[in-house]
Amino acid sequence: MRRILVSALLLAALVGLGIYCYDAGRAYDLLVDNHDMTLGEKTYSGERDVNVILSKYEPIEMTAQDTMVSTVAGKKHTITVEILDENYEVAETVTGKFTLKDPKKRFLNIPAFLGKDPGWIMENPRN
Amino acid sequence: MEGVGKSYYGNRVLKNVNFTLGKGEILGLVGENGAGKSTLMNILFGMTVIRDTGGYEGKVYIDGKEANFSTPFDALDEGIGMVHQEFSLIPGFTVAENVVLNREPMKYNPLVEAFGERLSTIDRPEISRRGKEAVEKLNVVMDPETLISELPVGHKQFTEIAREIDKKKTRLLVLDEPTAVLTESEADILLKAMKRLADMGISIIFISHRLHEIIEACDKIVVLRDGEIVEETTPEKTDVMDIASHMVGRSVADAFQRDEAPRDEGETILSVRHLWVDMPGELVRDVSLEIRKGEIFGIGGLAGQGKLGIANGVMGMFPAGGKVFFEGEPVPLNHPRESLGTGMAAVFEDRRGVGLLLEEPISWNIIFTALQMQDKFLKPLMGGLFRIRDEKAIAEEARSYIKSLEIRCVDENQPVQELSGGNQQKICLAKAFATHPKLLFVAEPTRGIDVGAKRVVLETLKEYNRRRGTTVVMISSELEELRSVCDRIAIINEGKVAGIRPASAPSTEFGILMLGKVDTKVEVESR
Amino acid sequence: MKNIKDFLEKAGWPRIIIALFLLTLFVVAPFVEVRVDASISDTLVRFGMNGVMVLAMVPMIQSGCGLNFGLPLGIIAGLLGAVTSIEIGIPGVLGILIAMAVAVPIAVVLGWAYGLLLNRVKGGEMMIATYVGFSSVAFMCIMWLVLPYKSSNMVWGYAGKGLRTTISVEGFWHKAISDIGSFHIGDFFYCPTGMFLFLGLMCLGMWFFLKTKTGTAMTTVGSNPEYARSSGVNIDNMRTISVILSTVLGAIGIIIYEQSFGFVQLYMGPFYMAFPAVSAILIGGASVHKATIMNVIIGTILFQGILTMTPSVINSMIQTDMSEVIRIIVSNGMILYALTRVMRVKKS
Amino acid sequence: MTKQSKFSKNNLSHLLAANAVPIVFILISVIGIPLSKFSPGYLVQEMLVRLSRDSFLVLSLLIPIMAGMGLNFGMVLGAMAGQIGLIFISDWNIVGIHGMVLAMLISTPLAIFLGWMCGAILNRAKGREMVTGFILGFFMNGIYQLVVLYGFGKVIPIQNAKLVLSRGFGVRNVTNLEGIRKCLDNLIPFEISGVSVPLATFLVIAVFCVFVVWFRRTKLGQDMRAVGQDMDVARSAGIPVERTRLISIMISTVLACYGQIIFLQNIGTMNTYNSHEQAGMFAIASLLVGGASVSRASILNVFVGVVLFHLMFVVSPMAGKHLIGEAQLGEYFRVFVSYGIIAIALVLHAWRRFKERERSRSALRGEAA
Repeated sequence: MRRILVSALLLAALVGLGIYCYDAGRAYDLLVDNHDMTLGEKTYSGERDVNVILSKYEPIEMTAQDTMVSTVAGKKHTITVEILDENYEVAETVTGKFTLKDPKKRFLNIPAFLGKDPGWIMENPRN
Repeated sequence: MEGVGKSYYGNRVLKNVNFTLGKGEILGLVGENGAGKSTLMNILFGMTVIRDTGGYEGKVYIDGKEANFSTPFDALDEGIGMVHQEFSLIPGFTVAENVVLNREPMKYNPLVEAFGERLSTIDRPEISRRGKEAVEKLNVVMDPETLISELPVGHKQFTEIAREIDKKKTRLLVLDEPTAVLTESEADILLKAMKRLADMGISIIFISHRLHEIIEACDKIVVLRDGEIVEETTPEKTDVMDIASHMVGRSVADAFQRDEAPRDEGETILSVRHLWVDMPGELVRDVSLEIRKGEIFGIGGLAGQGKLGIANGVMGMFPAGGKVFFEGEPVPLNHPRESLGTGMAAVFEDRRGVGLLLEEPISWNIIFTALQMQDKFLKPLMGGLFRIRDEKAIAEEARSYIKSLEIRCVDENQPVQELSGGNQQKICLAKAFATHPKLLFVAEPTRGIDVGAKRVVLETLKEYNRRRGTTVVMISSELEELRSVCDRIAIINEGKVAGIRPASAPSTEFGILMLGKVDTKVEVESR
Repeated sequence: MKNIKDFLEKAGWPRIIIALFLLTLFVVAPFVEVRVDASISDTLVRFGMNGVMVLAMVPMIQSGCGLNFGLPLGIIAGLLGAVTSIEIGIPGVLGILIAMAVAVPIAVVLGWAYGLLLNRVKGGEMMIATYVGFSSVAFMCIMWLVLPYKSSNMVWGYAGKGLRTTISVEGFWHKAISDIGSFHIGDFFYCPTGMFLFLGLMCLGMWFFLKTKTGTAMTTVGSNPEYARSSGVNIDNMRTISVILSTVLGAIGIIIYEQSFGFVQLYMGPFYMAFPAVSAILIGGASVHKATIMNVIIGTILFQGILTMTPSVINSMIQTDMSEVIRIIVSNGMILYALTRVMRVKKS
Repeated sequence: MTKQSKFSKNNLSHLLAANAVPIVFILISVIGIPLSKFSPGYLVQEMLVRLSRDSFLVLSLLIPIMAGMGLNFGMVLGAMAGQIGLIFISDWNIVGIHGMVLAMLISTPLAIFLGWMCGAILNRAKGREMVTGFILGFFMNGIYQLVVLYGFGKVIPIQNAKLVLSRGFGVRNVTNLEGIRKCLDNLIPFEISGVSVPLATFLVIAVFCVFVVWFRRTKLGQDMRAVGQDMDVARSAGIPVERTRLISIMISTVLACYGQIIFLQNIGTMNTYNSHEQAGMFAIASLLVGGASVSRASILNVFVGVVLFHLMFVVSPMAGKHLIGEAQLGEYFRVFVSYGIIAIALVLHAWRRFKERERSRSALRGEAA
C-alpha cells in the first residue's frame, strides 16, 4: 500500500516538474520599443540611445526611435536599461522586474518604463 | 503415502503404493524403468502433468497433515526439494549465485519504495557466505566463486544439492539417480554427504540403479515393479541378488509366450568391433557384437547405459568410431547414406523427433527413404530427362502397408500428426520395410503405445524375420519383451557389453548383468 | 457452417482481412472516378513483374532456411546481367536472354557462397540474411562506380566513368517479353500475356522440381531435418541447392521486373526489395517453413492489388497520398504476424 | 558481467576471434587517418562531440543483451517516442534545458507503452527476437508516419505554423530544434586547450553508466542475467521469465527515447521521418564494433565502439577522396562498412554458438577404443 502512495507522490512530482519546465521554458518574442509613446495624457520621449538587458540575455543596443525583437524564455524577468550620453558612456542605469501575464501584451516601451508608467507593457499598438 | 494409484489414458501405472518415511531417514527407491518411480515422484512433487492427466488416487501425508500440491511451488513451500538427473543450473553464474537463485539476500534501497522489491540491491558477501555454508554442509571441497561452466560434472551435482539444502524449510530431499554421472570417488562423497544431511534431520528419498550404493547408504529400501511395491526391507535383511530378483523377477506366466524353440542361424551378417558412439545421454564406450543372419538379436540394459547409442552409431546418425562389417564389407561410419546403402535400415526410438514427418501425409512418410535411397516410385518425364514422383505407385504402396499393418487412418493422405502413437509406430516400421532391408534395427518399438498395437508390431517383426529372412536387431528396455521375441539378448552397461545370453536364460541372470556385474564369459569370438 | 469455419481456419484471418480490404477497394473505385479496368490491368502487370521474385522465396522456405531476406544478393546478379547485356547492346528478347545468361552463373556462384554461410549459422539465418543482403548492396554501390562499363547511355555524362543510378532499357528490351501475344481491350486494358507465360513456365518448373527426388528431399529437410538425415539425405547440400535456386530465381525475377518497369535501378535500388517479396508470399498463406506455388500466386495478386489500388482509390477519397504508409503497414505487419504466429504452431 | 575465465592456449585464439572486429577497425582507422589529412585537434573535437551524442543510445542496448534478447532492433520505437516529444515542445516553443526535460517527460509514457508492446511481441517470438524486433521497427515506422504525417494537424492540434506542411497538416520533414540546440552540451561550458567539452552530457552519461553497473547488482538485474542464460532453469527457479524480459525491453525503449533526445539536441535539427532509423542502425553498429557480441556486452565495448565506429565514419569519405579522388566512393564505403560490420558480428556470434555446442558435445565424447 505504501508503495502506491510513494509512486503516486513521485508521479505528482514529475507532473509538477513538467509544468514548471513548461512555464519556465516557454519562449516569448518581445518587441522592445524606444519610440515616443503617449499613454493617457503623459507622453514619454524616446530620443536617447539605450542598452536594454533582459535577465541573462545579450544587451540590446538601441538608438532613439528604434524597435528590436528579443526572444526570452519564461515569464519572470529583470530589466536593466543603461541610458547613454553623446559619447556612448553609461549616464544612468535603471533596473526593474516584470512578469508577462497577458499572452497578447508583448510590447515593451522603454520610455514609458523609464517614466515609471505602470502600463509600459502593452499590446502592440501598431496592429 | 497411503493407497496411492495413478493411470495414464487407461493403462495403470501405479497400484496401491504405501510406504512411510521417518525424519532424518534415507529411503532407497529401486525399480526397473517404467516401474512407476518417476510418476510416484511427480505425485509427491505436485507436478502439473499429474493434474493434467486426471490427478491420482490415495493420500499423501506430510507430518501427519494431508498434503495436496497443485504446483511444484506448493511442494517447495512445504519443504520438499528435488534434484533431477539433468542439471538445472545457470552456466554463467557462480556456484554461490546458483545456490541462492531467486532467493538472493537483498539490501534495502530507497528505490524499492517506488518501484518494488526487485530493485533492491543484492548482498554479494552474504551470497558467497550462504554458498560456502551450503557447500560445507556437504563437506565437499569446492570454491563457491567458480563459474558452473568450469566445474567438473560431479561438482555440478553437489551445487544442485547445495541449492536444495540452502532452502531454509527443506525437510525432504528427493535425489533422482544422482550418482549416474559421478565417478566412484564422487559417489562416495555424495553418500557421506547424504548421511550427514540425514543426521541433520533432513529425510531423503534416494533413487539409484547402483544397488551396492542403495545397500550402503539407505536405512530402508522399497522395490517397485509394474507400479506396485513388491518388497520393503532394510539393508541388513537383504543383498544385491535379492533386490535384483525382486526388481526383475516377473512370474513367467504373464510374460509373452515363446511359441517355438530358439534356432541357430547361419554365418555373421553384422560384425561390430570396439564401437564408440558420442550420443548425448546414451554414451557407447567400447561395444563388440556379432549378429548372425536371419536371427532376432535383442539388446537390453537400463536407460542411459548406451544401448540406444549402438544403432544410432552404426547408422551414422551420431559421431562414432571403431570397425563395422556388414556381410564382410567394411561400412564407413558417420554417413547415414553409406549404412542405408548396404541394406541396413533403422526405426529410431525418438519417433516424433526423427522417425516422422508430422505435417506430411502418411504416404510420403512411408515411401521417402525408399525413394531417396533406391530411386523407387519415380517415373520418367519428357523422355527420362527428369524423374518425378509417381503419385499412383506411392498411393498403392502406402495402401498396401496400411492394410498389412492395420494402420487405423482416414486414408493414405492424412497427415501423420493426427494419428495415435501405435499407428505412428507402424508407419515408422512401414518406412523401414519399404526399403526391403537385409538387417533392421528397431529401437523401443513398443514404447508409449497401447497393448493391442504392441502385439501387432511384435508379430509383424517376427513375421518379416521368418518370411523375408530379415535379420532384426531389437533394442528395448522391456526385458520381458526381448525374451519373448529374440533368440539372443546382449545386455549393455556403462557403454560396454555386460554379457550375451540366450533368451531362455533365467531373468535374474539378466538382472545381474544389468546392474553392473560385468560377466567374464562374454561369448564374442573376436576374429 | 463447419466447412466455412474450416476454410477460415485454413485461409487464416489476416489473409481474409486483406482480401476483403482489396475487394472493397475495387468496389469503391468506380464511385471515386477510378477506372476499374485500368487498375485491374495495372495489378496484372505488377503481378507479372513481381511473380518470379516471390517464387524465389519458395525453395528456401521449403528447405527450412526461413524467409530469404538476402534476396538482394540474387537481384545484384540480375542487375549485373542486365547491365552487361545493355553494354553489348543487343535489343529485344535476345538481349534479355543474354542478360539472363550472364546473370544465372553469377547467381549460382553467389548463391553457393551464401548457402555455405547459412549452413554455418543454422537457427539465426534470417537476421544474417538481412545484413548480408544489405552489405552486398552497399558493396555493389562501390563496384558500380569502379566497373569498366563504357556504353554511352549508362555512364555518367561528365565523368565518363561509373554507372548512372537508373538506366533506361527503352531502346533495348523494354516490354520485350511482355509484348509477346499481348493484347489491348479498349484503350486502357493492357494484358502482358508474354510475362504471364514466362511466370507460368517458371511456376510449372518449380512445381515439377518439387516433385523430383531432390525437390522431395528438400521439402523433407525443411519439415524435419533429422528425419531427412536418417534417410540418407545430405542436409547441407539440400540447403545450399535451395539457396542457389532462390538466388537464381531472384536474378531472373529482377530482369523480368526491369523489362516491364522500363528502368534498371542500381546503387541503393535493390536495398529494400526483399521485403515486398517476403510479405507477398506470407499474405499468400505460406508459413516460415512451408510454402506452395498457390501461396505465391494468391499472395502476389493480393499484395500487388493493394499496392496499385491504395494510391488511386484512397487518394481520390481523402485527397492525401496514404499509399506509402499503407504499404509499409500491410507489408511489415504481415511479416510480423508470420514471425509471431510460428511460435504458436510449434507449441500446439 | 560474467567473470573472464582463465586463458588457456586455445582460449587465446578464441579471445582473438572474439575481439576480431575491434582489431579490424583499429587497422582501418590507422590507415585511414593519415590518408584523410585531418588535424588531430579536429579529430579529437569531433570524437568528443560524437561520443557525447551517441553513447547514451548505445548504452541503452546493454540491458536487453543482458536479458538474452540479443540486439534490440526495436529501440527504434524508443527513438520515435523521443521525436514525438520533441515535436510537441517545438510546437509549444519551449526552449533551453527546460524544453529538453519537458520533451523527455512527455515522451516517457509513450516510450513505456511502446516498450511494453515490443516486449510482449518479442515474448511471442522466442528464439527469433532480433528479426522480429527489426520488422517491428519497420512496422512501427509505418504507424509513426501515419500519426506524424496525417495525425498531427488534423487529430492533434498544431499551433506553430513553422512546423506544419504546406497542405495544412502533417509535420514538415525537417523540424528545427534551434530552441534546445546544444542546451545540455553547453549547460556547463568547459574548454581545454581550444577543445570544447560538453561536460553536462558526459555527466549524464556517467550517471547512466553508474545506473547500469548498479542495476546489474539488483535482484531484477540478477534475474535478467539468469533469464538471459537459460530461460527454463530460471523459470523452474520461480523467476517470472516473461515479465523480466518485458521489463528489460521497456527499460531499454525508455532509455533509447532519452538517448535520441540527447542525440537530437546535439545536432539541432531533426529529419522527422528517418533520423530514428539511422540512430538505431548506427547505435547497433557502434556496439558491435566495440567487440560486444549478441550475448555479451560491457560498458567498455560501448565507448570503444563509439570512438572506433565514428572515427571510421568521419575518416573514410576523406580517405576515399584522397585515395581515388572520389568522395562518393568513401561515402558508399562508409555505408558498406557499417552494414558489413553488423553482418560479420552476427555471423561470428552464430558461428561461435554453433562451435560452442560442438565443443561442449565433444567434451562428452567417450575415450575412443
